[in-house]
Amino acid sequence: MSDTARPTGSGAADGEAGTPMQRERATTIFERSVEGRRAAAPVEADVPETPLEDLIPKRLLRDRPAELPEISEPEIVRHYNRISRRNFDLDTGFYPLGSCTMKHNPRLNERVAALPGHARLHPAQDPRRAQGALELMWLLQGSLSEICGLPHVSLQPSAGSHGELAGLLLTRAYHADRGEKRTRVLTPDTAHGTNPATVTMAGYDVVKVETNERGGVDVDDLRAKADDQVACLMLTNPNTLGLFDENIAEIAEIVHGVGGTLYYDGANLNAIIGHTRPGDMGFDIVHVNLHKSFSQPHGGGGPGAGPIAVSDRIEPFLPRPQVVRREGENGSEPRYDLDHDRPRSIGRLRGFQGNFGVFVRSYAYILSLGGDGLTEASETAVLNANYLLAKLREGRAGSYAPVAFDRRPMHEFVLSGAPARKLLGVKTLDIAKRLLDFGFHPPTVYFPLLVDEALMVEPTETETRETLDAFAEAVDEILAEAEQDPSVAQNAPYTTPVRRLDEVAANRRPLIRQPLG
Amino acid sequence: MSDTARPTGSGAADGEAGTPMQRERATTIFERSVEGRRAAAPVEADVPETPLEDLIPKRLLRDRPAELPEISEPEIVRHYNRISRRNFDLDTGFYPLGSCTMKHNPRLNERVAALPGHARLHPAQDPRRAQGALELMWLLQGSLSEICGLPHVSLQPSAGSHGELAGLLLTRAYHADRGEKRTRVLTPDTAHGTNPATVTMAGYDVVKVETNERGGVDVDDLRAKADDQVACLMLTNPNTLGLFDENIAEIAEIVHGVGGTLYYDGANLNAIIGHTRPGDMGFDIVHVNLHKSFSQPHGGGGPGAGPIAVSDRIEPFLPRPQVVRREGENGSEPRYDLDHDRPRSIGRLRGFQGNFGVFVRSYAYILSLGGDGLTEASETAVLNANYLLAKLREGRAGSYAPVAFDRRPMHEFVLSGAPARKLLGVKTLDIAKRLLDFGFHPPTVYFPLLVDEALMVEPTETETRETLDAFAEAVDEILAEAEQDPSVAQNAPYTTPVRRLDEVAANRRPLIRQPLG
Amino acid sequence: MSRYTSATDEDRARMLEAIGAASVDELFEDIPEYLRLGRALELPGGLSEPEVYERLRALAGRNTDAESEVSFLGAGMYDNYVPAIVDAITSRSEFLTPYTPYQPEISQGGLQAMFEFQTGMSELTGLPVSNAALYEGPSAVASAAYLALGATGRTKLVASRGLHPHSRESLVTYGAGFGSELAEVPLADGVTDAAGLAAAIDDQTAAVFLQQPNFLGAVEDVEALGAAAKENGALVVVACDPIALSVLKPPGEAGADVAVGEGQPLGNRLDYGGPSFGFFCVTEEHLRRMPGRIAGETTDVDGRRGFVLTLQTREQHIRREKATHNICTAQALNALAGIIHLSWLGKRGFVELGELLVRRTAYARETLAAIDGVELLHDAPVVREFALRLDAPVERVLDRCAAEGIGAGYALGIEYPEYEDGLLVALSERRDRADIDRLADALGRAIGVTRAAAPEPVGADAGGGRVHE
Amino acid sequence: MSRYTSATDEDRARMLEAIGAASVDELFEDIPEYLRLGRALELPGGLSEPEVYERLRALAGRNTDAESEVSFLGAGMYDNYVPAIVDAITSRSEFLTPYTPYQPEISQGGLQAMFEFQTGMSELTGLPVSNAALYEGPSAVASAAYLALGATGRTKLVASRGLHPHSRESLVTYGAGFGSELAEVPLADGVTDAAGLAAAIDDQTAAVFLQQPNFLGAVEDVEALGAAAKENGALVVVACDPIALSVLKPPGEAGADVAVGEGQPLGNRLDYGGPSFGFFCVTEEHLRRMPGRIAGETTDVDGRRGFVLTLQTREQHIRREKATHNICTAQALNALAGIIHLSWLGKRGFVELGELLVRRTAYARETLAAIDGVELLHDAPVVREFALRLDAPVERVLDRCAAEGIGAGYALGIEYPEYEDGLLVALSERRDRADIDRLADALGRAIGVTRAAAPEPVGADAGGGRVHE
Ligand SMILES: Cc1ncc(COP(=O)(O)O)c(C=O)c1O
Ligand SMILES: Cc1ncc(COP(=O)(O)O)c(C=O)c1O
Repeated sequence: MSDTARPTGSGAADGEAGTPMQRERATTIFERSVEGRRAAAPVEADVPETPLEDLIPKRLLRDRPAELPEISEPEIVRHYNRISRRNFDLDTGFYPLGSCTMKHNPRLNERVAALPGHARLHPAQDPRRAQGALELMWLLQGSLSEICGLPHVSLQPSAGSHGELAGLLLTRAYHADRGEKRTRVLTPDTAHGTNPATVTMAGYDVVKVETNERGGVDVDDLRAKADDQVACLMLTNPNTLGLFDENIAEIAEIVHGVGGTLYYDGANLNAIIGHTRPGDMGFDIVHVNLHKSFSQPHGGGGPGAGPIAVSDRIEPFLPRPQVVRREGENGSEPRYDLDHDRPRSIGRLRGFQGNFGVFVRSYAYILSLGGDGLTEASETAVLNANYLLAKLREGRAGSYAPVAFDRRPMHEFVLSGAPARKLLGVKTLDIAKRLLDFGFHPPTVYFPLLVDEALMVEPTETETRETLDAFAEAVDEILAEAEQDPSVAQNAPYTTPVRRLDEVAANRRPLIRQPLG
Repeated sequence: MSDTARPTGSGAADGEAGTPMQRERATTIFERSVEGRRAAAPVEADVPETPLEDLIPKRLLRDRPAELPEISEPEIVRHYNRISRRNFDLDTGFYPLGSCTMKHNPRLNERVAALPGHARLHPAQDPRRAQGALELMWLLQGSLSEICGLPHVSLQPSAGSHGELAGLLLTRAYHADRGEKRTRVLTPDTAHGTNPATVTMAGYDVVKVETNERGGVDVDDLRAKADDQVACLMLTNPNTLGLFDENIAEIAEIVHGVGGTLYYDGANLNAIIGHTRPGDMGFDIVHVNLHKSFSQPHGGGGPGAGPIAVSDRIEPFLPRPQVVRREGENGSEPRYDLDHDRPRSIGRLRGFQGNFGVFVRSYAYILSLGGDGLTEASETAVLNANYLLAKLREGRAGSYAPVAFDRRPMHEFVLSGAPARKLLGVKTLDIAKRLLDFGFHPPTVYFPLLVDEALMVEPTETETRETLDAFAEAVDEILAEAEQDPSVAQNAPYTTPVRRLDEVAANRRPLIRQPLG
Repeated sequence: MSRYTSATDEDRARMLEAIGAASVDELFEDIPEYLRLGRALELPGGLSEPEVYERLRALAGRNTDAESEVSFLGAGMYDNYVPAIVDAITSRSEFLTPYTPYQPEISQGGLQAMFEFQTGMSELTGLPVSNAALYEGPSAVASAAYLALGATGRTKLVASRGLHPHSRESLVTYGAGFGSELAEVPLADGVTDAAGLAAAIDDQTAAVFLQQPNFLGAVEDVEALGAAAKENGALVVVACDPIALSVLKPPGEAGADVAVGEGQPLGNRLDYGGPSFGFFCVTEEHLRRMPGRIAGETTDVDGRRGFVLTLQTREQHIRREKATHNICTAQALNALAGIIHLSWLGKRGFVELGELLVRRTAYARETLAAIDGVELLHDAPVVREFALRLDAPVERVLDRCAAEGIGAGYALGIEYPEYEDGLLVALSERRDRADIDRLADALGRAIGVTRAAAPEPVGADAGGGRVHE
Repeated sequence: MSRYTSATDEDRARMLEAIGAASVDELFEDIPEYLRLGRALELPGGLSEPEVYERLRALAGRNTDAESEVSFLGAGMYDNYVPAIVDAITSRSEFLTPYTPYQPEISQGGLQAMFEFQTGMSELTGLPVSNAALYEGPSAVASAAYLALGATGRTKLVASRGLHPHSRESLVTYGAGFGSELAEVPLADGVTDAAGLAAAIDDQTAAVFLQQPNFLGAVEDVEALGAAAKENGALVVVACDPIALSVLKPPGEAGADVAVGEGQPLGNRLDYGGPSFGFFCVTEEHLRRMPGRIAGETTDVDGRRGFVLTLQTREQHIRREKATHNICTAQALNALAGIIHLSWLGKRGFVELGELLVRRTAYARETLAAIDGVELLHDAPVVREFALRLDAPVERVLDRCAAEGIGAGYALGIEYPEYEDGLLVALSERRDRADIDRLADALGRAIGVTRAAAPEPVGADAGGGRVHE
């Protein structure tokens, strides 16, 4: 119900736009509030209605209620239904957001996570009455251990960056235990932003390692920077360029040689499952993003989970509590428990047992695929990426947005839009925005930083060949359009709920909550 | 991913359209099939893989598999997700479809219906192991009995029309039991199409009764047609004009006077709950559309349920089985059972116990509102209808689409677009189609038949005043537009997934399944 | 303010003012005073959401469902696995909340789904014409009778005793209105007695009703049985388990004029019997006599492909007393679940499912028949259900099994006095070999104990079974 | 073909051809041979959907959850009722499946929801600045420490012993990285010892951590306790139960600089501890030190209102080692659930909920304290949770109650050796008076029996409790 005139000619609303989304003027739920309306009915008062001030001193009570919306249930449903259509989502179209592994989210996982035995299990339930949950965690730990090639797993971290922090705190504890205090952590310049941010939070200084001409770690530079102040090297392999670092064994040797730990950022694990394992490469600590490789839905920015797998020498320091299995005596069933008695542990990173609901989904995913299925999924992810790259190369992207490092990628690849900017005046951002009009989510842009005008493409294994073809065609069409008239891309998108937004203004005068009353 | 050019100017896809729906060219799931693809993984074979021909003679087996789609799970999800956005729905906007009572569908009801104790209960379970289900049915029967003012209820019929059929078969059985055989059933000319269709299916002849100048039954005409061949009068009250027939007591007397039964089509029950009851008006048999007054979602055309409530004299003939409650002996709990031993019953109308899942939802709805809540809901439904009529009258609808019978309506009202057609050249259909561009579902059109260019509007109680205002404004705007240029409405809609469809061609050469292989 | 409404006191006042009424009561003044209820409705409720949830949960907890016992119940509805995507898709408000698609421009999703559903059912049955679903199985059987009576102008119906008892009873119930008579043909060795059937048919027979597989689980030779009907100009109507059509010859290829059935096993949960859907397929010849909605493909004014409800002149809202059926609200959402399930199984998966069921059923039949006190009721070929005879009181045996958490099957004696000792055992893909072995154990034990024990009265609360709370 | 993929053999062949590779294996050739796994992964699975469901259902059935017992467990997470519309909305793929909204033009739904969430949390806490949520409660507390350390340039942290043990432990764990030290202030009569707190603070104190209500359920006088911190230039951080903020003075009005907390009670199920969300609100002053995503309002090139992720220069993906925090993936969906729940409760309903809890808790406290062998651990005012002392071994008592289907509460001795005899009892609106009375009965009985019995060893499988299968 808008305030402007409606289109009246069929041309006026050409229906073939890719993103048929809700385009009303945004109205917040607070703006829909009308005094006196309500959704929830109060629960019946079955105890004496003592005045509150008789139970809690008045000065500790609120003077006025929080200004929450006053709105009926049907209107809440409509509100969120309508704004939901202002989101692009994975179940509607291709989402090749590099580094994010936007694979299919099986609804089976949602179903099993919602079983009351999982969903309504209180985290402080006596372990003897939560045997199923503990066994599930134990089984997931075992699966991740096998996949990572490292013997011990803690499920506690809530996401990748939380796992990274755990990793550096473990490293600190490990060194402290040996009477060492180290100050620096190495990260390659292709590293994801969470890596250096974590280093700082963990109280270390970041030292950047250069990238060589094959897109891998510059081993000489590494060797030069690796000294006894280096606590750890954080690495992604395949790295954020989608390239596998063949020198990993040598790299591990160098880092271990100076007494540092080797941390594996598992964001790209989806490339290698069943083919090679971080533990076998020499990594001491690995985090796994269950919301990437293991199909937990992203939820528009979480929840996820970032379990870590570690080697024997790191194990004593793992977060508390750990799920343990105690074999049954005389043939009785094994019992599962939470072990708090871990004197060298770094302690807790959060409350309770971690994002258990995510564990259920990921374990269901592992059970669904099995070892062979996971291995094949990685193969298909790599096949899809290579195919998409080949297809893009056949078209105009070959010249305007060539691949940054001319090697066979693994599950993702990074193009450089520098020629497009130079020759057509069209930036990577413009290409990304124009893709929105074609009904595609754009790739990750401007990351990794070392690639000029980077476009980072990760198709994942769950996409069809036809979808990859269509995406390659769209990119080609956009570049063809730009050859004719770069302003088309420069001003895109056109069909989305809103067009380019003024982020500068948003930063300058932040309006970050609804002004009320 | 379309095959035509995308809009490039912001005007080209003016975003303020009311129905931001998916506008791709339609592709069926069969057309998305690619040989060799699949979604479901086979269940593990844990028994000998005997050739099928050894178990079932080859001549009784299929020669070739059914040509079902070959498609992966992510693609199925995307397919249905995308086509879902080609539907307008109640959770997105106003749906004043007269006679259909498009009220809010509480998600609580879906939640309780999905509890395994309901959803996975086998209908042939021993009643001793289905006590909760039987009690729920018994409780719902009791509630409907109280609401209808009739002592006995059968939940078996699957929808309103099924209830109607039950009603006439009961009437037939009742008369047969008295040694009578009657041939005719009276229906007013305002009756819904299911009424006369049911009459024919039940083996009776339809006799139409005229409508008087107040929109009610023409009592004189009724008297003239009521004779000893009349088995039943089927009535809706308030009727499909939304008008309450004040002569109902007299009408009942006439029909009962000639030995006929009085059947209440409960489609409009939402107008009167808690204010008056069909049983008190003299009706013998009532059907209740649980998918109208009792919030079962319509599902795009079902499921629903059409329980019937009847008087004592009809009770012996009720469908089999009936849910009964047997009081416990010596203070023990009462037991519920299915009573098949009903010798005079008309028998079964369908398998098992009826649409139980619908019963759960409707009982949850009744428990949520309670008697007072239901009564208030009816009041608000009537208030909303009267308010919307007042608002429409204030605008151009007052002259171009006046109310058909100038009386205060109950929960719905019927406008006649005859002046609009005559003065503006715009038909009711055109107004309806143009409303689509404003983001509203149109009212019911061309029903009831006796109103020229009928527009039947039922807002229901769950809509806000602001929504009603916006709808009235939209109608006014459409008529204003038509004053300027009737072709705008005549060619509407413009913004919908498809525009006006060629129904004539569809009828002439029916293409009703996908041609395959 | 009532639940789910928005009208505040201020809204009410402003709305009444616009209406020109002094009170809401005034709006009800057409209802004569003496018809006013004049008191509050005596109903439970007015409860908050958590309270309603709790009440319903408590009721649900008093049922023994297929999640809380290992169930071998069938007899027309089956515990097939409903894939999670079915729930995910059918719970989208875009499918859950619209009405019947009367405005095709904004109902393309639902209409296309109907078209796809029709295609799927047509493939399963081997008949070219499908509607978009009726209520459920037995009433669809009765609707087939209505079509046959109209098509032939005759009045007699003949049904095999292998037709589901609910379907046979529905034929009688509806028949009172249709003015039809029903003759029943007995079973011999588990299948319809061919000679008896031929003898029952004459030139006044409008239709013959078979079930595939029949109520005892036996696969019928539809083609052979239908011959007599064909000769006499009667229609052959076959009620089928759609899952069995994954492997069995489609009725359309076996000479059926009409194939109908209970759609529940396709994507619909048990729900204590409903809602599900009834499918209804016919030959070209009967297209314009079809009951119910049919979606058809067409184009819009711009040439875009689209779908509409078609052949509406068959329907009540257009044709009124001349309609081919009175159905209006049907079971669209359940049919959508059906086509999603079929797409998910896919061409190969559907066959694999059928084959798995046939093989596990063969294993189960053999395993159970080997138990002391158990023998086969018939040895006709079966797909997913079969009948046994027990040398012990069936209800008592079932109670004992229930106490061990096993729903051992359906007591045939409930509907077939001639099989007082009969037990009907059904499988779905959710019952694996281990479950079958568990059933065999429990059944053997139950029969042993029951035979040994002196006849004990079965009290009203010998409910047994695990019930979750 | 693996699960959920589409590449058929033909697809593979065509794709490899386009790539110019002979085999898929060739695509992996950058992995040195000696690093190849060279064997199949040893994992369970490759199961069909019904089989996976069955396995997970069986595991779930071995837990005693709040659906299968009457639970009075709290201690940081609560069995509040999650309204059905929360599930309906958050399960829409449009909210469930997108990534963090990096492309605002097609992420307005998620961004607007964040903006609404921020508004709601700001209202609850009485602080003007909220982010779009962190992981959960205790890590949000640690994140507050990081902010305080940066804001003050100091290194000492002081925490009340009433702060959740998990929060205190997280402060220590993170503190190893932050280089901070933690001092703990004891409780006196159930609340933070004001004198002890004042004594623990000095001019090197970066922040003081309180919890509202504290771990023992007691309402703290934040304003009074915070005074000493203010004087010394330390920040006051308050971890709160958001439901309690319906009735309690908002921390922002009681002088808090930072309010954080576990968001689970707002619209999120228990899920054995997660996922939920952590909220994080501050005064204007600390806006640019905030961790996590923040949505802000702006306009597009056509002047349309829109939302973006704002102040991103705080974040890791822009600022890298200079970021205010390392968080990336957070808990957006859980925060959405939170704002839906708050909107559903609404302005009045939220207060009513708080009042109901306070009153029922008062009733429960009184009722339980009247039991022989039970006394109050403290008599400070409480909202929805309170602590008792039992004159019987707590674990033994809990086991007995569990056997009667009652989760009587949390044994305080697990985290507080000084309260070895302590029991923490929590309420949600799902526990009514009848449940409280049942608890009282069971508790009384359990204490009686346990006191009478000779000390019995508690075996490893004294699990008790009803478990659904
Ligand atoms: C390479 C890489 N490392 C680390 C992360 C951080 O993971 P999370 O978002 O789970 O904290 C990401 C996520 O985007 C990533 O892509
Ligand atoms: C007045 C009236 N009567 C009967 C019916 C038929 O009800 P159902 O669709 O439930 O069969 C309807 C439904 O549209 C109706 O509006």
